Amino acid sequence: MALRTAEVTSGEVQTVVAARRLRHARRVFIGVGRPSTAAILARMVHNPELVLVYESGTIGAKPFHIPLSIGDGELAETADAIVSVPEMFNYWIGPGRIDVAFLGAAQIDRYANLNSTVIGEYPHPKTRLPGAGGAPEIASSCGEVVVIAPHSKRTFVEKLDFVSTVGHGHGPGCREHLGFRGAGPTAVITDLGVLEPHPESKQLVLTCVHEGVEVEKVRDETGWELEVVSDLQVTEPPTGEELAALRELVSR
Amino acid sequence: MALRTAEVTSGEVQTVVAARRLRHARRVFIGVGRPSTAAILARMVHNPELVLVYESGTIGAKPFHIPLSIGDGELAETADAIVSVPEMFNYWIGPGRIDVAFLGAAQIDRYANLNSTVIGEYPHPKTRLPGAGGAPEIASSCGEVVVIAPHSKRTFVEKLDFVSTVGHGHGPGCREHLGFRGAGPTAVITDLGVLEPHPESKQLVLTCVHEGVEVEKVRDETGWELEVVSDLQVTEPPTGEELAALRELVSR
Amino acid sequence: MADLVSLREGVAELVSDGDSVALEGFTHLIPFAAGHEVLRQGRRELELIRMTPDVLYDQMIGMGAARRLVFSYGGNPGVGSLHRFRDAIEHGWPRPLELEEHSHAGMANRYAAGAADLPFAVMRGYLGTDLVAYTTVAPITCPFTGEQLVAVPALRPDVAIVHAQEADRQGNVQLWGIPGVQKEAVLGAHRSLITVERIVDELEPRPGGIVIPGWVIDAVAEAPGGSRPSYSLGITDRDNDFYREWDRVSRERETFLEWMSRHVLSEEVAWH
Amino acid sequence: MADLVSLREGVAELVSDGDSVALEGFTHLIPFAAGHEVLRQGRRELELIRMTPDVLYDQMIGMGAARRLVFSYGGNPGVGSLHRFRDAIEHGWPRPLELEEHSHAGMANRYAAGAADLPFAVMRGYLGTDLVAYTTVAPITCPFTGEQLVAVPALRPDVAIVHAQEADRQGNVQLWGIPGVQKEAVLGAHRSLITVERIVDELEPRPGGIVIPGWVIDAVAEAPGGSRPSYSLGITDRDNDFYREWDRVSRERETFLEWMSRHVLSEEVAWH
Repeated sequence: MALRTAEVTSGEVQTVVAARRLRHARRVFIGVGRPSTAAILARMVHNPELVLVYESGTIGAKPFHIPLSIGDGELAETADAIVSVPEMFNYWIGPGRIDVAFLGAAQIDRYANLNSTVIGEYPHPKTRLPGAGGAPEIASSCGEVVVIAPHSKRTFVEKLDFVSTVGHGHGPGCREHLGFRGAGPTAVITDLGVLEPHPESKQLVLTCVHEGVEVEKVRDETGWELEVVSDLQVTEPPTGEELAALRELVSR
Repeated sequence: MALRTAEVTSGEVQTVVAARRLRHARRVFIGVGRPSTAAILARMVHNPELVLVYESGTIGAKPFHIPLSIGDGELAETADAIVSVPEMFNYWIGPGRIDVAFLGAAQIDRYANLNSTVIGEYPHPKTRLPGAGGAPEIASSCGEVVVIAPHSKRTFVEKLDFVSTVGHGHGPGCREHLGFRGAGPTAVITDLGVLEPHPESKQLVLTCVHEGVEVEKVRDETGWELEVVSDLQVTEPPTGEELAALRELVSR
Repeated sequence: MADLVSLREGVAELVSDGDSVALEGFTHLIPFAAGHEVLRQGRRELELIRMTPDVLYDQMIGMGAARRLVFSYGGNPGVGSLHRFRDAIEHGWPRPLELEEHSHAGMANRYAAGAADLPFAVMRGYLGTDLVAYTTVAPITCPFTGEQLVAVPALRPDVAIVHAQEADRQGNVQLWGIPGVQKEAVLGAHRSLITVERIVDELEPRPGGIVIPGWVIDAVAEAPGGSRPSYSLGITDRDNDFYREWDRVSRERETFLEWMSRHVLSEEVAWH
Repeated sequence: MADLVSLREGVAELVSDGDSVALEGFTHLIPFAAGHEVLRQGRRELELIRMTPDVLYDQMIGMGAARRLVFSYGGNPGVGSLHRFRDAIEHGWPRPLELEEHSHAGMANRYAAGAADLPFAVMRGYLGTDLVAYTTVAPITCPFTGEQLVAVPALRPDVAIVHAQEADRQGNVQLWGIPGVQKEAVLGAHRSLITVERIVDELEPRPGGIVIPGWVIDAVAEAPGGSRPSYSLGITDRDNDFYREWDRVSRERETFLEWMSRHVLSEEVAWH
C-alpha cells in the first residue's frame, strides 16, 4: 500500500532515503540521531547483514531500540566486538575498513566540507557547537561519506565559519593532495532532496527532490547558486513497508 | 636446619640467591628457565605479593609448576590480566612499570652488556643464537636488571661478538646519554658468585662468592681482569626452608 | 597495591587546585560521583581533560571549577548543546574557559602515547581543517616512505579519575562493556583514582573484562551508583531521561545553580 | 563475511610461492596445521614473518620453504636451539636464509603500525645495540620535545595465518588466553586465513575473549588440534614433551627429514 505524501513527514522521507543508501553497504559508521535511525531501519528492511559501527567502540551492534547516545548499553550488549577508542580509530576507522559513514553538520559548503565547531570567530564564537569529534578522520578514511542535514540557508552556506571536516576541500584533486582515502562525500540527504558532488567539479548539485518539493524552494534554502542536474529525479516515496518499519522502530 | 654445602648444587645456590634478590621487589619481569624458577621460589618463601610478569602478556601469573615456555597455559589461567604483546611492550615495559627484570645471555662483558645473537660475525656466524627478543627494551626500561648466567670464560668475555642488549654501555653516563630509564644491571648472579657494577666505573666487580668457591677460580673463569671488592662477602648458604621449597617446586 | 579509601579521602588526597584532571568515560562509566566530590571540595583552576565532556563537565564548568578544557566533542549526546559549556565559551560565565581542542582520533592517540610514556603519537588526521591553526599538532615525515603525517603530543594528566564495575580488596579493578580510553588515562596519568560500584573478595573474569592491576592505581573508592546518570553495564542503566531533562535544568544560570546547590553541593545529597 | 573452507582450500587459495607469510602465535595458538599444509602444498621462496619462530618455523626452514625470515627471537622456548634455523643460517642448509632481525618491541610495534595502516611506528629502543647496523630502523625526532626516538617500518604481510579456538558460521572468530600479536597480524595483512578448533552456531562471549569479525578475514578453516604441539587454551594442552623431543629429532638433517616425511608430508598424516 502506497501512502499519500501528506501522511509522511519530511524527516521520515529523509530517514527512509538515507536507509536506502545502505542497501548494498557492508559496514556503516553512524552517530546518534537520524543517521542511527536510518541505519537500524536499513537493517530491518533492506540489508539485515549490515554491520553497524559506533565510535564508542561497538562493532556489529544490533540495537532493537533507537539509542539516545552512541554508548547506550544495548549497543554494547548486542555488539559482535567492543574495542577501546584508540583501537577504534587506529585499527578500524583509519585503515578504511568502513564503507559508508553518516555524518551531520551545522554548516555545509558547496564542496561538502563541514562545520560543527563554531558559528562566528573561533576565539569569540557567536555560537559554540560541540566540535569535530570523530568526523575529520572518519571523513578522510571511510569508503564514502553521506551527510545528513536539514535544508536551510543557515546550514547550506557560501562559506563555512570553520572547517571542522574536509569533504572535497577546494575541489578536484584536493583529497588526493591531502593523502585522504575513500571517495569523500557522495551524497547530502536533506529534508528537501539529495545533493551529490558533480563528478568533475566536485561541487554539490541537486540530483533529486523529495515528492512535492519545488526546485525553487531548494535553491532558496541553499546559500550558494545551486545547480540542478538535467535529469533531476523525484524521490520514490516511502513504501508502506518502509514507513511501517520506521514508525514501529520509533515507537519502541 | 642448615644443610652442608656438599648437598647443594651450584645451580641451586644460584637460584636461591636470585630469589633472595626479589625479597623487596614488587614486579619482576622473567623469561623461562632459572629466572622463572627463582621468581616462583621468591613468591613461595620471601615475597608472596611479588607480581610475576612474562612477556607473553601475562601480568600477575601465579604458576604452581615451573613453566616450560613463557606462554604455558597455567600462566594465562592464573594471571591477574593478560594483554597483547604490543600492549605489554608499549604500556607496561616501556614506561618502566617493572622494578626488576631477570635476563640471561650467551656472552656478557665487563659493563654487563649482553650478547644473545651470534657467536662470530653477524653475517656468517659460527653459532647462531636465538636473538635479542624482548631484552633490549626490557634492559633500557625496567627499574633494574639482574643477569643470571653460568660462570665461564665462554660467557664472561673481554669483548662481545654482538651487542644485543645494552647494560652500562661504555661506562659511566652511557645509559643517560642513550636516554634510558632505570639503573640498568645491578647484579650478575652466577654459579660461582655475584658481580656488581662499581658505583663509579660501572665495571662489574666481584662482590660475593658462593660458599666453597675460591676467588682464583672466579678470576680464571672470567675473560677480563676481574676486580674484587675489599670486603668480599660469602653467600649465605641456602636455608633448609629455601632448599626444601626449591626442590619441592622442581619436583612438581 | 591501591589504597581502598572513601571517595572523600580519595579526592582530597589526589586532586589539588590547578591540577590537570581527566575524568574519563566514553558515554559509559562516567565518574559523576567523583566529579561531584571534586566540586564539593571546592577545587578551582582545574584543567579538565576529556574526549567527550558531557553533563558532568557542563556541571563542573558551570560551577567555575575549570580554567581550561582539553577535549574533542562537547555535546549532550543525542540531546543537543551543553549550555554551561557554551555560556562559558560564548560569554565567559562564570569565568572564561581556555580551550585546547582536538579530534577524537587525536585525543585517543594522545592518551595512548601518554600510557606508553612516549612524547607523541603519529596518525593521519587534522589535515585541511581549521583546527590545525588553533591546536597543538605538528607535521612529521615517515623516514621510510617520505609520507607526511601528523604528530600529536602525549597527554599526561596530573590525575585520572575513572569509574568501573568492581575492585577486589587489593585494589585490582575490573570494568566491562564500552572501555573508552579509561585504561590509557589511568596509565598515562601521574596519579589515579578509580571509583567502583562494589568491592568484591575476588574478581570473577568477565567477557569483555579489562583488569587494571591495583599496583598502577593510587586509590580505589567504593561509590555505588557512582556513574549515574551514565551507567555501569550490568549494574545500572543509563538514565536517558536525565540527559534530556538536563537540557532544561542547565539552560538558565539560576536554575542550574539552584539544581547544583540542591543535588550536588548540599551535605544531604539527593544522589551521589 | 569470511569463507568457510577446508584447510587445503584455504591454503591453496591464499598462499603462493614468494609470498610474505606471517604464521603468528606467541607460544599459544601456533598454527601448526596450517604451516604443515603450506609444506604439503610445496610452497617455496616464502618470506616467513614471526616474532618467535619456533618449532613450526624450524620445520618450514628445514624443508627449504623459506627464502627470508623476519623475526625477533628464534629459539625452542625453554629447551634451547632451533637446529634447522641454525643450520640454515650457519651452513646454508638446505638453502641460505636471508634475515631481517628486530627486537620484540620493534616487531610488536611494526605489526601495530601495519594494523593501523600507518607507514611506521615510534618507540624507544634499539639504541646502543649492534642490531641497528643490520636491520631497518631510523631515528625520528619528537616535534614537540626534541627527544630522539626510533621509527620502525610497518609490517604488511601478504598473508597472515593464525589459529583460534572457535568461529561461527559467518566466520566471526573468537580466541582467548594469550593473544600475542594475532589480531594485528590479521588486520595488517593483505589476506588472512584463520584455522579454528571448532565451528559453532554462535560465539559465546568468554573472559579474555577477542573477537575478530568475519568481514576482515578472508577464510576460516576448521582444524581441530590445529595448534598442537602448541595449545588452544581451554581445549588442548601444550605438549611440552614434544618440544623437548624436537631437540633430538631436529638435530640431524636425516632424522629431521625422515620425521617430516613421516609425520607432515605423507598423505596419511599422523597428526594434523
